[in-house]
Amino acid sequence: MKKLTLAAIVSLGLMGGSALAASAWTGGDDLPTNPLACDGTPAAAVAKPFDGGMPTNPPDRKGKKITVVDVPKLIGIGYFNATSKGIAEAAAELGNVDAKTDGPTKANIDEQITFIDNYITSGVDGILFAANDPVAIAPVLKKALEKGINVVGYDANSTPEARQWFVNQAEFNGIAKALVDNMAKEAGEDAGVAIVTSTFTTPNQARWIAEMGAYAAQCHPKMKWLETVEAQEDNNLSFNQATTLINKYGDDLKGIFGMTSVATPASAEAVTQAGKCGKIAIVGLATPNAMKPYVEKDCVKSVVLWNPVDLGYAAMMVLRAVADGTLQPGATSVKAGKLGDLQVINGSEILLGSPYTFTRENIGQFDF
Amino acid sequence: MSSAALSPGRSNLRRFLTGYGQEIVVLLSIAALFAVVGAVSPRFLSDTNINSIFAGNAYIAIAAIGMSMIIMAGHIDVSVGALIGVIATIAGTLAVKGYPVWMAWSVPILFAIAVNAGVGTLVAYTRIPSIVVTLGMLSILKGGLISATQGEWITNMPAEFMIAQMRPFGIPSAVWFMVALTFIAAVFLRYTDFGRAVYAVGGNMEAARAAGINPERTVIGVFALHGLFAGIAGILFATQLQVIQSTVPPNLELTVITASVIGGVSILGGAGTVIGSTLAAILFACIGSALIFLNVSAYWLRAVLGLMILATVLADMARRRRAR
Amino acid sequence: MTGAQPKLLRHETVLAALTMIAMAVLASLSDKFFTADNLLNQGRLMAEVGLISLAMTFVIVTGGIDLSVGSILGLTAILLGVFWKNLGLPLPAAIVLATVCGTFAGFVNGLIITRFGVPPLIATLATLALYRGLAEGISEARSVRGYPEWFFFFGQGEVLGVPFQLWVLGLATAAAAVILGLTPFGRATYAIGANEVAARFSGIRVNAVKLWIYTASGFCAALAAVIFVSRVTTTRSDMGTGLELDAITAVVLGGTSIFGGRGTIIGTALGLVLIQALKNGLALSGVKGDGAIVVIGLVLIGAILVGALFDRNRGG
Amino acid sequence: MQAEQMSAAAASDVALPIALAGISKSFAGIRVVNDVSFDMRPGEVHALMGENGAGKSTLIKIMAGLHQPDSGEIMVSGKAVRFASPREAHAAGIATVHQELLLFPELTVAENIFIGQTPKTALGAIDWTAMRRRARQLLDELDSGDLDIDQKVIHLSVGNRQRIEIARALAQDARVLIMDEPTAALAEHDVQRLMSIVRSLRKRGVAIVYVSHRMPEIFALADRVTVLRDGHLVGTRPVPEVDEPALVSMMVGRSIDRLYPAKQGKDGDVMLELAGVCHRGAVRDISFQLRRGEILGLAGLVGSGRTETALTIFGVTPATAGRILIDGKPVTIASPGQARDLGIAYVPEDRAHQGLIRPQTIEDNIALANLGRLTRGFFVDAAKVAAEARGAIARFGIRARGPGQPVRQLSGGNQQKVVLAKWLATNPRILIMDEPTRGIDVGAKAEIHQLMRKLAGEGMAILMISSELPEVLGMSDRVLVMNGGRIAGEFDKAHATAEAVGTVMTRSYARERAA
Repeated sequence: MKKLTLAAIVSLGLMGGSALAASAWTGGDDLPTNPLACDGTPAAAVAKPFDGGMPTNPPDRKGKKITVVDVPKLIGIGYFNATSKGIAEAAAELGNVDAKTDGPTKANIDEQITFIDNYITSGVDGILFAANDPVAIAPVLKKALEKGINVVGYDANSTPEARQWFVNQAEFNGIAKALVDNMAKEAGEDAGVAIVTSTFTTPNQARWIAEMGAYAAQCHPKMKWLETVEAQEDNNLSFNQATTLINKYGDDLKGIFGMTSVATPASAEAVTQAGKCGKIAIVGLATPNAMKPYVEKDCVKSVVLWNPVDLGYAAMMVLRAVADGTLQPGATSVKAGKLGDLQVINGSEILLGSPYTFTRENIGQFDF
Repeated sequence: MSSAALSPGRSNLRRFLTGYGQEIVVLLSIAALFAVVGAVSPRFLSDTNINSIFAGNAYIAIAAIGMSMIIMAGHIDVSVGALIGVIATIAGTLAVKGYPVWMAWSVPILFAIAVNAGVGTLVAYTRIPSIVVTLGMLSILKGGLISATQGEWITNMPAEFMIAQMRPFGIPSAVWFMVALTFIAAVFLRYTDFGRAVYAVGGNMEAARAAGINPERTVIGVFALHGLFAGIAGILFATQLQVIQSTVPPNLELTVITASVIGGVSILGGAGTVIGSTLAAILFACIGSALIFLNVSAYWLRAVLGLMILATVLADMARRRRAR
Repeated sequence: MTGAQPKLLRHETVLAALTMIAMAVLASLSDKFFTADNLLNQGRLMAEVGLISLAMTFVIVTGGIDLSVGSILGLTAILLGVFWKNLGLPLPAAIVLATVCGTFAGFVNGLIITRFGVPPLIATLATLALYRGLAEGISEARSVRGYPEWFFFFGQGEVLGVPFQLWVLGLATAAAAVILGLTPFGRATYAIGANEVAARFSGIRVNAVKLWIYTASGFCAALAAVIFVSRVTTTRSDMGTGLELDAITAVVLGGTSIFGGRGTIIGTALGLVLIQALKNGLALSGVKGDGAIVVIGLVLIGAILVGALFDRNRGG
Repeated sequence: MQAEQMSAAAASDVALPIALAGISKSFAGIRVVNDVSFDMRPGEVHALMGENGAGKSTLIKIMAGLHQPDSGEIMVSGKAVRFASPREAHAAGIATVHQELLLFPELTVAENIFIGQTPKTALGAIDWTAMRRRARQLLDELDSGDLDIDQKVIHLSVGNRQRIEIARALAQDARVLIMDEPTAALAEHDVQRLMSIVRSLRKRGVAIVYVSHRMPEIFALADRVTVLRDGHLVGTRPVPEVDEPALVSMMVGRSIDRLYPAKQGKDGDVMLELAGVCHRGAVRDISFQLRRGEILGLAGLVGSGRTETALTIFGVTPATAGRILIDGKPVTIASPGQARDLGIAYVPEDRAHQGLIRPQTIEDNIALANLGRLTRGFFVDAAKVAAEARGAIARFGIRARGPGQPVRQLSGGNQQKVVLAKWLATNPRILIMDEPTRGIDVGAKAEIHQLMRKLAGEGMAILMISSELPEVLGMSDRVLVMNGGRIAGEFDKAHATAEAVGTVMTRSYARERAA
């Protein structure tokens, strides 16, 4: 038993040690942040020259039927089902596009690269992607460009020169502002808040968390950041993590941010099952279908998200425009079917619009 | 062979300690964890937190019961995570499509039993190692699930379907299931011929055959039983939340296997108890929760968990060496 | 070995035939499949799993298993980045030092297994969590990017028109085949897997051999990490997740007995090629990723089943 | 040839617990048992003899229900039966004590006795209380009251395990008990104990099929003896009517005159010397000298420290104190590899587990201890390996298809020769042989004895450990007796009698058991 006791002491000591080393604020990346002004005045747009890449000797695809493959971060989650739906919708509307979605079953950079590589070989005309890692995906995308394939990103960007255009659902600082403002409104200016995210390595989430911290420091300085926990893209883990946070902080916890479309409904479920509806605010990114029960029960007041169906739709429209040659470097806007004209920002990005806030009143109108 | 082990007059306590060594180690670890974390953060000991630790991880403990039997019988199943994902999806789909709730519960369980009985048949009669068959099964179930659902989430399940959220006598039903199934499995393994045959086949297959046990049928039976437990785990998993993801829960099989092994089931077969595996599953759940309570930096969480597993394993090894 | 060889190679023959048939079918399904370009490119993609599978073959032949290789890959990748960027070491030094650390991680596995007598499955299950945890903790989830251009040669460069890592994999395969098949060390590896006690009683330094093998497993994972980082130009702590199962699948498909004592590098190489060909060929023929996973599962069970039936028909 | 036997059997058919008539069985086209008839009378000990491969094992497996005969008839109490499984044989009252002791190491003594036929409560659950009580009772009847019924079998000695198997047979109310080489792995004391158990079983009317190679036991115990050779029945005789040479010639088809060859030449210089060598509690303060050309016998009970001493010399469990000298020079031996390089070879007691890699071929096994020598550059020289194996097959008369045959397909004697060949190929100067002829038939046994004598004559120093007292006395030039981890006595050839050696071996038995 002596060794056992020793082992127990060592492990507990280690836990204690790490506890001391813990910092309250985790989860963000270390890139520079660019928080928006508190009152929402848009920052002066800095005109930037086109910094995307160009395919080498693409064949003339104008008006011709093209094959397009969509490789999202992973398949089998509600969010990318919705983007895939939008892509299919746009393809059907255009009539001259043959589009399909295929990708890894877990958000794994290596597998995603392999998928894209295979589709390059099979000879598609266009690739749509949502990158698991902006840098890791770059070489294979550059290879696609070299083979004359049109490459357009959405949702999660790569380095600019590795793709032609990127459809940006909403700027990081915009999302951050919407989330933090909603939280301050629902939970109070001095609320203690925690974050449930996927993993610390997921670029978009890490970026949002960094921007949220920066924005809150500037505009809601009294907000207390309690903790960030990882929960993969796993429903049950997210639920368990959120529950533990609720149990740990008790009444000190006034709000939970859900950073993924998995974490937000699971956190809402945790609050519901803990009987804390109305005492703990849930603000986060999520798809409306998963959130309807909680919004209708008034447990969740607002869900922030762009419309992912629109995002997929826009990405497909942009790709068609690029293939047809109607979208050229230097353009300031692009026509995107039913979405109308979309604005070009940051040189080679196309902005979908501001993030949308679903509430009890409007959530019934959406089905994705 | 220690002298005490041979003397017929040794005390019952000592026999108990040597017989259930690993279970006691795990139990003590849980107690130590509660004492230390409770001292640092009293909220850890609140009944709501303890309830959620148990309820949120009961399905892992239940799956580990079946896995323990498989390992005791000298086999292994690396596809159990995928199977649970498939069961959850079938159950959710049936419930949403309006089938009666008893069907939504029982059909997926029967499916799990059938699938695993098939795996068991293959393992028993072709002598292909179970790790190979279940590695293949893992691929088939995982790929098949995604092909069939395309990852469409299942929502809007009827309230009466959500068995895991019911709270008879104020305690979550998942906890009732965990306790009851562990008890039933323990009694079953101890007091039935089939239960003893599991140990016999895992300990010495040829001896089992000579003792009049049919090893093939036992292996198939164990796999089918494992299917039953995985099925129940899958139903609890499906009904815990309002959303079923329709995918394979990541790394679930590793968690389940680790729980069985840390709970004292010998990876070589023939020894172990389901009480140990349930305790180990609870220990993991407690560690997961305790690390958050202790403010262990989330970055280092997994490293600490790995270190603790390693410490448990080494302590067990030291204990066994002394017992020898 | 002469006497046993035909028997040992029987599974490999079945597998080779299967691979050939699969190649032919896939080539007929898609004209893009059987092109030099595609095949070379597939070689590039399978280099990391391939390197790990080679060492895994040794590990499994001794009757062990190493589940921590994916985590060692992740840890090595992170250390490479941290040594270079955060500690400011020159990149070549960082590469060497990170590789040494990865190798050391394998050595630690070996120590836990040989010194403390922990079953390999359990030991590496623990270090699977530990090494990945260290990678996450050390990196604090930050990626390291911006490596100099010359570094990308390992993962993206070509020598004589063939991807650099394919040369590495080819050389490593040849070396592994020679070591396992023709040297005293290889004999010792088989002997340990078939009967560890008898091997020890025959004067084989069992613990030393095992320690070498687990260390080599760490080294291969570290090497794969360098190639991986060079190929994807960034380091992340989640690199290599799940790689262990891919490697084990290839080795087992290659006919290595999970109980130890039997298996060849040729078999592993064939297993690797078959899996990669299926993944790639099916994708090119328009089968989606999830369909390919199902096919690989069926092929794994089927190939082992056929091999087992062959064995049964031969032996009484 | 056994006409009268057959008619006698037919006459009292009804009373016979089991009778086999004209049994044949083939495996993969090879006829292993050919038209064999065999019967048992209640309360008799019937010895079944024959060289390895004679068909004894197959015959008893047929009786035990593990194999089904291709032709022939099995009668139990006068009724023709066909056992589809061991369970049916059990039900018919036929139980087996297997040579390899088919027990479950992780289960308790009580459960091992009753597995497959556990007592049940009214509810159909296993009645552990009744089971433990009856286990206690059975073991007491077997004069084994010292066994703890709650002990896991993994902690028990071979002799104790065997008693559990016998208890298991009794628990089945067996009327026929088949004992397959029950004394092969037993030390002298346990053999005596077993024989008294067999006698008491006979008194209770149990018919015992007793398979053994050991002549003294046959003559001490058996009422009748049946001899098989190459799958055929050679004959069944009442024991008082036969003598040892007659049985041997029935078994091997020729007569073997000298079982223990005489010493050739003289002892040389001291080659191996141990001075105060210890290993934990198992080996205590061992000192002795071993000379060139000498066969030194190491006698003692199982657990007396004989094998442990050998393992210490061979570096498996390195010495914790004391000195080992070779040619007068002190050496450190920390691993079997080092021992081998110092010219020590060890033929271990457990052939299947420690001696051979059974799935591998003869040449692989022989090469394993000689890898350093059989290489060219970095590589194993396949030609040299094969040549080495062919040489060994010829030199030791190993009956095999060729160097590429897996050793698990060989008979026990031939397997032992492969182990010997492996170690002699290392050119040892000191050869330690632990139970060199355990489980080996008479013919092969004599060959191995001849070989040992020849090697000693060539100047090799041999340390022989054996549980068979006749072997120790017959082969050794000098006998050391171990007891409780120490050397308890030393006898030269002239003074080494069974009584003297036996007394020292068992002298402080009670104390050792308490330890």
